[in-house]
Amino acid sequence: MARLIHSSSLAYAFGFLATMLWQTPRTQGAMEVAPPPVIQLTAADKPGDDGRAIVLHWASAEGAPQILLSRTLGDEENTSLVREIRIAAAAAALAAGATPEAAEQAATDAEQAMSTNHELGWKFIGVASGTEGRLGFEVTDLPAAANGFRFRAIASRDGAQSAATETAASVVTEIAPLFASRIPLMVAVIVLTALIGWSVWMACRVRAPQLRKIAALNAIDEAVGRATEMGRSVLFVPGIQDMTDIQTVAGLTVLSRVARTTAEYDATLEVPTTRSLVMTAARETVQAAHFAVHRPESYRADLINYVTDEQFGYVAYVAGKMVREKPAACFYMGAFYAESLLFAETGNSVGAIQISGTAEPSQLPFFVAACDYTLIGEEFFAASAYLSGEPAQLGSIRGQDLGKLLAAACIVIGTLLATIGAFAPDGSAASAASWLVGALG
Amino acid sequence: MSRPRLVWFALFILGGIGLAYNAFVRPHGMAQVFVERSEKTYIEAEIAPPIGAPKGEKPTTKWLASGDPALADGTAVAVPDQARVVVTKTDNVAPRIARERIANGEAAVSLSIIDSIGLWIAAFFTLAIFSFLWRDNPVYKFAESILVGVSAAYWMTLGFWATLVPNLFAKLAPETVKAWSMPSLPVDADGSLTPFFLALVPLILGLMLLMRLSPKGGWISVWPLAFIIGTTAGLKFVAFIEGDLMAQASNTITPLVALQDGQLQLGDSFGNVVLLVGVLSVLTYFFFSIEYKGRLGTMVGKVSRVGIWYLMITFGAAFGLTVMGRITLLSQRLEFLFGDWLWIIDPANVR
Amino acid sequence: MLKRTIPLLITALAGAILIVAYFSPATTNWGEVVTDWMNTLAAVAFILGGGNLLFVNLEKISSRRAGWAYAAVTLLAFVVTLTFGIFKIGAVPNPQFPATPWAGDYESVRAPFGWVYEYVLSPLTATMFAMLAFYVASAAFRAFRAKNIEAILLLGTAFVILLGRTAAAGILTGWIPVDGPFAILRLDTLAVNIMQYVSTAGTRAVMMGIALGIAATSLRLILGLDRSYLVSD
Amino acid sequence: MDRRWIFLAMMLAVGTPILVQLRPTETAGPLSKATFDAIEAMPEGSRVLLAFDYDPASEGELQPMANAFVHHCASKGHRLAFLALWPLGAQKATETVDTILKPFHPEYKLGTDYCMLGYKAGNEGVIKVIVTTLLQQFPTDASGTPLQEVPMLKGVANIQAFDLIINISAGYPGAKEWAQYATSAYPDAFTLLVGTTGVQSNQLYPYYPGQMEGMLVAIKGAAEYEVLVNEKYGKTKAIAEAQAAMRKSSGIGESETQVPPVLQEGQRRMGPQLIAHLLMVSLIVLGNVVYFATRTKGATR
Repeated sequence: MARLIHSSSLAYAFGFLATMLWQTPRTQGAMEVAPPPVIQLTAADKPGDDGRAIVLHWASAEGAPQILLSRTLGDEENTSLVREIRIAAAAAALAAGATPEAAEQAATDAEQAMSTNHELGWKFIGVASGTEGRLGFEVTDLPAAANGFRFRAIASRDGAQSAATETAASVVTEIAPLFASRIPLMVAVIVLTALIGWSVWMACRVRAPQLRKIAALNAIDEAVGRATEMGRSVLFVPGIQDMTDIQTVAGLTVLSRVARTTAEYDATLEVPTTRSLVMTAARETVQAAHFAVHRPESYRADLINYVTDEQFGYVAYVAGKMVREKPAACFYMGAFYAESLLFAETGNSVGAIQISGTAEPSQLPFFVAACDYTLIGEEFFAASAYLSGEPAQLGSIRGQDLGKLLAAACIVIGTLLATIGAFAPDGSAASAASWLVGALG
Repeated sequence: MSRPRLVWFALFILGGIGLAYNAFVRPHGMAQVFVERSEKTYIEAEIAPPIGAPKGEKPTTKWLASGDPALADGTAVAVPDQARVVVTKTDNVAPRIARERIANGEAAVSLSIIDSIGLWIAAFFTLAIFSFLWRDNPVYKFAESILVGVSAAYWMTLGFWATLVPNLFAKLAPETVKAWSMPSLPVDADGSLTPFFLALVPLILGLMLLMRLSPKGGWISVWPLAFIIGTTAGLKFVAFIEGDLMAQASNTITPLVALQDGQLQLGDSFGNVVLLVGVLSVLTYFFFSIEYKGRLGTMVGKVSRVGIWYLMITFGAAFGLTVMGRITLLSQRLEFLFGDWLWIIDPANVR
Repeated sequence: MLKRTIPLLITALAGAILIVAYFSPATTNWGEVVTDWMNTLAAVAFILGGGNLLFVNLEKISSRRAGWAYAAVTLLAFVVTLTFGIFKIGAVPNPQFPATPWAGDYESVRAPFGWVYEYVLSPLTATMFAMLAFYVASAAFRAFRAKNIEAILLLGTAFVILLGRTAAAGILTGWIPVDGPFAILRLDTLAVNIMQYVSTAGTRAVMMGIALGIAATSLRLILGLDRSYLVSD
Repeated sequence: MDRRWIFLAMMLAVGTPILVQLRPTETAGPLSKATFDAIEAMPEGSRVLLAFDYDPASEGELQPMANAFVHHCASKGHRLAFLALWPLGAQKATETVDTILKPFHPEYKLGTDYCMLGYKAGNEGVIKVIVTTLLQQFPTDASGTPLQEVPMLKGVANIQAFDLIINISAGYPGAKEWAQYATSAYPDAFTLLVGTTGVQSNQLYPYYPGQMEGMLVAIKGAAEYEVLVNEKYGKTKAIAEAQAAMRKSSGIGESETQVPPVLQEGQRRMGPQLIAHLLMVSLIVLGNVVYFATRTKGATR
């Protein structure tokens, strides 16, 4: 009949026993003097969170190195405790030779006894130091509890424990309308949006910014032109990620420009894709480009195809295609992983001009080494705006630059403060530096 | 016959002889997979709630192996009129042990023909892909075609069973899906299953997407696409500002002078300066709105040149680190050929 | 209108809502709900992809275009694997629910679908991946030429890392004392220092730039500045 | 020069050491030590979450790490929960349990000492959810048992209840996402250790030691960590018993306890690595010799 007790209830019982042991003041063999109990134990909801944390404060006498903390149970924990206790009581009765009916009664008695037994229904949550009571101890991850939580604290020194102190009233957690911890992020988002928005507005109203040259972009026309002269095709690979990656979207913006040029030159543009959503978007993009240069009739949907979602299946297909069809120009624009070098080296072996762009830092070395031109990281995102030539989009690049300036300023100021703070760890510079570090993340 | 062809022909013949020698003359041969088959009977049983459980708790039914102690002690009672199900379990056995057990007359252990053939197929495809290094050829083209077809089907199957069934169908028609293919689908507290009407949104978007397959209504697939692009933009916008921009700026803030117990740490201090200069100069390289002209522009140009140097060192380091991984992959493939297939090495000491 | 304005509105609305939703406890799970929908859509996209694959290859076969036999091979492989998988042919019964055949494990190597994975798909993709070892070698030979300072830095670092990350480091510079003044010249120490300071600086700045690039691109999409994926009405 | 000569040289550089079973000795670097120490410092019985975010394609680099991580954690008596954000990661987790946990830690019982949460689609979205509620993404474990009935997860509301997260990562989603959405979002709640492929390690350095306490880089990291783990736990009693049982059933083998070959995979793979790296270095040198030789010729002509 021992099997009746679920193994999990055994674990629970052990946990429960441990909690009791932690909490029961030890009187016997008390060679050590028990520390004085914790006083002024207060609990308050943590403001500005999702309603799952409570902050405890307490005062404790000097020399109470450990404070043992417990809380009351949440609703679900309570339900399962009732169940465990009922089953355990019934099992004990059966083991003692009682009839099933008597065992049921024993279970009901045990449940009723629970309400009067104050020691039941506490859950041990952790050990804190005395000083943490002054600073505030955060109890996180609280489960749902309609009636809120009460807390108890016991001071402990060398195994000798004080009497328990309990909070008077239950504290109900509250859900804040805003995350307090995300306010710095919110400020950053607003500032960045404002900077970019302002730059766009300025570019439209006053004057588009002058941008430095990016060699890879100037090479696009050259590459397509060469393909047309040689009578060979142009291959465009929009990365291997889905539309849920901004890089793919940026790659399609570059595709839009490449497609315009190929449409004007009447060159063949092939776009094999590894996601059918990307195929859908690429078809729209290329068709839009053909409309834009008034050559809708030369658009061919069958050159833009889904191959397979499997990374290396796609690579095998594209590499084979390159070797057989020998495109004169290859564009790799999007999110790339291991395949970057397989593409770039194969393209190189067939003598294609290769222009790449990606924001995968791990793949940049391979593109830089093996391609003729590479858009590095942020350049790749800026490229889509560059290529459009629209003042609004160019303005957004200036906004990006202002954002970088701001980030660099934060780093410089923070570093200066931290350096001064290194010599005076308790000074205001040090605390300002650590505030900045905390606010940034 | 031309000379390269002759060379190939000779290579094939030699390879064939080598393989034949390896498979038939060497004591234990090659490319064999051994398995052990065992049968297990399952019985559906009803388990009553334990005595003392809160009122209203319902009994549960569960499939138990026929030897389960719960069936013997009466905790679980076999459901009447329910046929027993016999399941054959197959496990791999290491060749050395398998030979031993077969010699001892254990009928459950045997050579698995289907898996041994599988090893040969795997070896063939491995060599077929490697043949691309020589040049494009029909064998590679065959392997490539198989790879495209199999992998597209593989992902479609996975998408169906791992996402569509539990995330879409199970929410739209839980009772049906529970009975059909997901018996473990969790049940609500009151014992019934309620459809999740919010799941209609992805259903409708999905159907719009599939309109792409029809010749006329393709344009409507732009709507779900716009939804995906919009949500992606929203999610990534915040995530990258928080996770990359702000967090990396925060990580860069360290004192330029490293002190430990009041002692200046020269190496670490120098390192911190190098780090700061690097971050700032590379950021300068990514400044687009200043042309490298005029006084300011020239200065920015010079700083960004330093940034390029940092980038080159970064790329060099990344290249070196990546080479490691790529070589490991190759050695693993060769270990497969030499070990699992040809049986001429045995690092794990199992053959 | 239907082809351009409404999609632009959808993009703007979805993006803006998700940005705002991140800051309130009441709405943080919206991102999760939407991510769930996107996963479902991605699975639907597999069907779209499969449909396209069928269509393209059937067309190739029926028009007897060059290489149509390979298209037939692809098609056959696709149909056979899909049948094994979708219909869970020969799936290994789930021991918890042995009487429900559709709850079986089709990915086990004992089921045909799992067998195809183990002996066809897995070796093919792994070998394709292993090809990189050859390509890094040829790229290193061809591209790492000391043409200018930038190229020297690139190949010099690669050199140090390549040596520093194997036993060669010990053989070449292992005799330099670890705590001596020249410890930095030990290849393994040098490799770690390059990565910890120089390469970290580069990577950090690249990541910050990318973050800004993604933020600006996202904003351009939400504001409707970048609409290259939309055909005009 | 025809690049096929380079290909042939690479094939020989990797193939020959495999055939002659060359194995250089390794000494552990600081990163591998930090990783080892972090696991070592956890008290017995700590809850460890192992995220297997890789697939067979990166198995060569990552499986030795996975084996060593699991053996190390189990030797310390930690309780392990396996999950995967890569579809095939779940399968890798099962294989690791079969090759390491079952033979060398027979006392480990499913449910009480370890549990399999299985694969969940949704990439970083999954991480974002399980940092606050585990049940929403994983109502049941991989075999369909409701999570509340898994003893070692009793009272676990979310992954903040774990003492340690170990992520074995081949790319996206992986180490970067765990650092971004778990440790960056809740800096105090997590200790993250990462085993990673060479290719993405460069990208992960910025997260060390802020968001990750330890990191194993590529096969070299795996080999170093193996050395540390095997020094302490390579010849435990359970391993001796497993080997004795094997000897008994097959009647062959050495009588002394050996470190099992499966725990030395990383060290074994360092042989081809060494020769191939030397080849790479000579190729770079050769490339430059050719370059300067032809350039000087061109100038004089």
